[in-house]
Amino acid sequence: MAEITAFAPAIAVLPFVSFLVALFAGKYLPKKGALAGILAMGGSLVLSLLMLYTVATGHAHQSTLYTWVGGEAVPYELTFGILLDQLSTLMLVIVSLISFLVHVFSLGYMNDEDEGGLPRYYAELGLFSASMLGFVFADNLLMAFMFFELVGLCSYLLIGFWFREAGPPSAAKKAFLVTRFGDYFFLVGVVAVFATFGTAAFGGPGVEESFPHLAELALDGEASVNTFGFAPRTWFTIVGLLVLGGVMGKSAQFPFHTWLPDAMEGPTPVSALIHAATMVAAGVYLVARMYGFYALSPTALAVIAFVGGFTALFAATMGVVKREIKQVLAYSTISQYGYIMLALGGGGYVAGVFHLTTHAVFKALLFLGAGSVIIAMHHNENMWDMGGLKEEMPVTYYAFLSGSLALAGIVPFSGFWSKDEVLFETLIHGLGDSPLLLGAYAMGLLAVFFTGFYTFRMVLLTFHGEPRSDTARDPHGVRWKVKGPLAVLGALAAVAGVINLAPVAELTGAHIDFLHSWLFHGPEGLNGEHYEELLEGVAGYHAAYPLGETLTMLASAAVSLGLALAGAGLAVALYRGPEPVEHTDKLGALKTVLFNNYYQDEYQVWLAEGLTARVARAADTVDVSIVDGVVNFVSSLSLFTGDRLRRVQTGIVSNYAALLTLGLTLLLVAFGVMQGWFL
Amino acid sequence: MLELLVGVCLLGAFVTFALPDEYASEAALGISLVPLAVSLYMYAVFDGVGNALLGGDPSFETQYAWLTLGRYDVTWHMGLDGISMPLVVLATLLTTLAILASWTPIDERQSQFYGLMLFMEASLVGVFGALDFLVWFVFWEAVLVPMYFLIGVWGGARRKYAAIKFFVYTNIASIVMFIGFFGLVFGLGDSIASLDLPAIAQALRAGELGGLGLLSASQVATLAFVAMFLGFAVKVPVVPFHTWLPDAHVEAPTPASVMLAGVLLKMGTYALLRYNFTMLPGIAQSLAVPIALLGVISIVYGALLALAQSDLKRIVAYSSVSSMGYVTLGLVAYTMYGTGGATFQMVAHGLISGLLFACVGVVYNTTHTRMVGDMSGLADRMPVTVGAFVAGGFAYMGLPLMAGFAGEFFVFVGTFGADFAGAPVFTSVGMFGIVIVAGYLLWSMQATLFGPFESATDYEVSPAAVHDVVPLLVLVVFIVALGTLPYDLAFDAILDATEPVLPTAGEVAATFGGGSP
Amino acid sequence: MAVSVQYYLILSAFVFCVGLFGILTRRNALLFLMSVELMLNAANINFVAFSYYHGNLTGQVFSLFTMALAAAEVAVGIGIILVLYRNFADVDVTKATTLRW
Amino acid sequence: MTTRPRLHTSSTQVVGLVAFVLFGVLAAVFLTADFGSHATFEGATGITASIGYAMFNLDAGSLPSEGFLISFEIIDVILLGALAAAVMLGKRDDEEESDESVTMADGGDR
Repeated sequence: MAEITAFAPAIAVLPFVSFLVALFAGKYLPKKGALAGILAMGGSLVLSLLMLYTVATGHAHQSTLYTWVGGEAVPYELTFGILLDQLSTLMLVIVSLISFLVHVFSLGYMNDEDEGGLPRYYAELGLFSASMLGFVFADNLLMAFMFFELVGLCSYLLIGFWFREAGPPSAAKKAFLVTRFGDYFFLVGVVAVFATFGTAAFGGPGVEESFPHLAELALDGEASVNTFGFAPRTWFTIVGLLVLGGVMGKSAQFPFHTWLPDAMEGPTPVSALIHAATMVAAGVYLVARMYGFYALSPTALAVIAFVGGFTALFAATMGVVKREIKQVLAYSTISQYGYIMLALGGGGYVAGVFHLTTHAVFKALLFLGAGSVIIAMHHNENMWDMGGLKEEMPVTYYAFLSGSLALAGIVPFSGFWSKDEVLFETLIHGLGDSPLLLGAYAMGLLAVFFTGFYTFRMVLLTFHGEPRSDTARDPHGVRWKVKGPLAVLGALAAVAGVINLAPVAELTGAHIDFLHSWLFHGPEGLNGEHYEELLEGVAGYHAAYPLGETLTMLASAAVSLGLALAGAGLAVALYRGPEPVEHTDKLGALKTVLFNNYYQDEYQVWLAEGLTARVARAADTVDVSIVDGVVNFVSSLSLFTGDRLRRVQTGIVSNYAALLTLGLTLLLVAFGVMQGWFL
Repeated sequence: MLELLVGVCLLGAFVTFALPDEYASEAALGISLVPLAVSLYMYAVFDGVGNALLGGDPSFETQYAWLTLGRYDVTWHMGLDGISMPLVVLATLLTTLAILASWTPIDERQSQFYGLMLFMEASLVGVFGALDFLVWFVFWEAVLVPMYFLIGVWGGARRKYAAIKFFVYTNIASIVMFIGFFGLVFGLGDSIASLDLPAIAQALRAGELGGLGLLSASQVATLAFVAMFLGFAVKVPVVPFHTWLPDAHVEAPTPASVMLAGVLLKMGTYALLRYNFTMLPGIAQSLAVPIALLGVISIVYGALLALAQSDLKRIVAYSSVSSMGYVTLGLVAYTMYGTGGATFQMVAHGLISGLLFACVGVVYNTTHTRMVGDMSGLADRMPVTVGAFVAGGFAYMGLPLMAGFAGEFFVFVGTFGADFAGAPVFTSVGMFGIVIVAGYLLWSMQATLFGPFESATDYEVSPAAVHDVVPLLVLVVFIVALGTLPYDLAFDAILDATEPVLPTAGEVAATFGGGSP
Repeated sequence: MAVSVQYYLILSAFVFCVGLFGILTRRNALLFLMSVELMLNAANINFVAFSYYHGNLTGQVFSLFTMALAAAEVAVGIGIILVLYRNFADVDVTKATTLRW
Repeated sequence: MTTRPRLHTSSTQVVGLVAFVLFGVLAAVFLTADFGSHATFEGATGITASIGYAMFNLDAGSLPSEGFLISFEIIDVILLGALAAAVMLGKRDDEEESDESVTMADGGDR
């Protein structure tokens, strides 16, 4: 059975082949490459499930596929390899599943709408899936970084898909640039990891030296690594925070979140695939992937938790006032990834992965649902032009509702279980010896209220009430290619929570917290159990239950559910009825601030255009006037002296003769004096 | 073999000179395919071991007595090791592609143009292949002549200014370098009897350098190092000696820009590696901090300058300054990855900047403007060219699995853990270049290639001809291949040749002169 | 008793300096030519004097050659002066400055 | 013509002083030098004949000298060349050009 892992690379190779097929032969194919993509993703999905099964039967796997740079002479080899463990196979399944569904959905969204450039679209989609899958099963940080960057490239290409318009190319540029800024820190981190440990392997079965393990040993004084003059713990924190830069860029965490709402300029299936379920997930996945390293540094964890908690609240407040359906979803994505960061920083490794999983499902669902609505509305995204779509498109409505309930965190939809566990884990660790976490927890908790509010505001405005425009009265119909993926995801969003019903397990004593056990049985050094030991032993995280274990859990769940319901209830109260009105004006000055996203874009644009461009122009002035000026001055100086010196050449024979004579005379006198002729 | 390569190029140059203009372009392409094929064959059968200057066994080595200068024998000594082999392939490849890229823009005096291109190819191969100082120097200076005429005759409006600036600036630099080198030669006194570079390098590393006049051995070494560094820094170019480059690039016809950025700049770093860093490792290490500082300044300052430009060619020209800063930084690190990565980066940057200049050239041929504000939405009209442009842009930004990333990453990994003070800080600051480079390239690509189609000039914009596009695609293929298989294609041989450059403790001490270690 | 060689030399120097004075102070090309002739002949005096001094004929033969050369020089010189006159309508050497700079 | 620098006539006379200075120096040198005794042609006959023989490399002269045949021939050629050159220079240019030779090819003007 173990040999099946030999086919693991095909998970990424299949979509890559579909990329090549669509790129070079897409024009001649019946669906312009879509079928190749669907076929490839189907294959990847099947293979991913096979891998999941293989790992479940206890065959976690690591192997080096290709040595990028290696040999006797090099101090450390740079390799590509695959690491199949509990975490990566789970993620492989999620990514290939959602990518598969997005490919199917695209048939309805792109092909049926007669978009141009379809081969390019499917080629880019294939390349994106390939790089994302490659990133997921990467067995070392360098490979992860490389595929991380390729994912960024595909995101650039897909956001800018409609390149003939002005908006998408600009959004694409912004997305790449902002994430590139984060990736800069990531790259420094990768280089620092190599310089420190000499290896960037994550670990896994059969891996002797992995950098989290070496770091652990170094903290215990059992291994010596080059820490560049810092105390090992300080240095590991620095390295961890550097890598975190890339995570924050890709996962759109404050202050690198600004690119994500703009990225909605891309086709909606792309938004679903990239900006909800997979690419943005790459960032937090990376934290989970090298959790053994972060668990060594309480400072890094606290930063992660705080960034996460703050982003969750911050983005949720902005989502409250948006008019476009995709904008609301964009801010909710940022907010939800904040939760995942909060969980990981708060010591809830399982909770983080759990929320990552459920969020991937329900956010892909919501984006595809929004895509369906947008098809129906003839590409009008303004929610104030919608309304009453419930009757016209029931499948979309119910699927969307399922996703919304999950997003808001209403029991028993999947989002409730995961979000609850996130908050619970943060709370108990905060109540332990890490009071800092309580601040992050408070922000996360407050965000629950806003989440409930904007989610239901969106649902009510889109589907309920009376239609507010002609297109909403007579929407464009959608076909099975759209409805099929929605139905699948709708069902999943409702029930995905069963993979980890931790509270129920706690109450009933039944072992139904599957994800928990799944992640705790990973290979040595890469499993939840090991991470908990590290959190306890090195980072000093302890769980505390002031009300007893069960009661604390119930109280936490009750608080978060109550807040979610309160938010949802407020939304229902405000926007109920056939003709809802805008309430944003009541916010007064705050509304302006929220509509302008707290002026985050403004200051970042200022940083780019006001500051950097100005510095660049100043540098240019210096270069032209001073640096080049010196060069030109030297040249004009020699020209000038040459011009003056040549005047010695009068062209008059008598002058030359006079000079010659004078010279001869002087020479003679000089010789005479020196030789003593005249004595 | 090498003689054959140089000979074919020279002969081809004369033949092309003599041909009438109508046949020159095709003939030059056909002729340039011969050296390309020969160099690829040499690459295939390459069996050099170690560093040619430090007791290695270079491939295709030939040595004949030539003449005697005073007490120094000059021999015709040529050979290729792992450092020069990829550069020779780079030179022949880019020449062929540049000739192909000249078909559209060059419409007068073709036979002279192509003749000069082939003559330049011969000199470039000679520079990379020569193992004797005088032979090397003859080729080194011979490169300037065709480039001077290429800029001065076929260039833009300010071509004379640019050509003279280029020629005079680099030529003065050569003189400074020449003086520095001969300081070393005289300082070595009787321990060498020829101008053979391996002999000189080995004598210097063995600590044979003596004092000269009032100067002690270590002063001679330091002064010679500084003189040679200044001389080569102009060629690289290292900030603040870079100002000839943008002028030359902007005025030069596109194919000449391709050659200038792709190969001529590499001469500077190649010479830095061969002379300064191979011959005087001790001095280099003691001056590591200022050199690394210059490298970092080149990276950041060059990138900032690129950000302020609106002429596409100036943008690429300044970013060349920035990219060559990585090479300087990598060389000074004296680690396997640093020195090897710097050499790899030379090749990678040659391909990538060649690609970008060729793309700008194709755009210019069609729109007759290079200003960013004068056009937009070209992707609509010339998709393949724009595809290559985007690929080149991302390669420049260091996208993984393309050659640029490999080169830059090797340099970063090598430099971060280097021995000199503050190495991690220098590396981190230098790495910020990858953000700025993304900034200006994405900005200029967005402004020119995407959005609704507009053009400020009245020319009809249509897809480029096949012979214009072929060089772009060939370069993209090479870049991706080199980025995916760096070790097997080049890095293996490069590391083999750069490893001996890393000095032992004894050799570090020895460079300061004063007796054997 | 032969005349001491010093006196020949003084004579030669004197003739030479007279020629030189002409060149330095005159602007007429014809006077230039004459002055040059004087200087050449000063050299001839030296040749002959030293031929006598060394008891060797070479100096005397050489002075013959010098005269021949002087003739050639005058021939060409007068030709140039003719052209000069035709172009500038003058034989003033300071006026023919078009080759300068 | 007007912009070109000219020499002041008065200063040209002053320059002549240099010639006098040179003469003074030369005279000083010659008079202070010691030439010692010298060989002469005393007792020799046929000096002029010997010059003639020397010019044609004939060994019949009674006084020592080198052969000058080659120099003689070279001088011959030079004289011939000078003659030709003088004729060429002296020849007036083509008649039809002569009256419109206001501006010369070398830029000179009248």
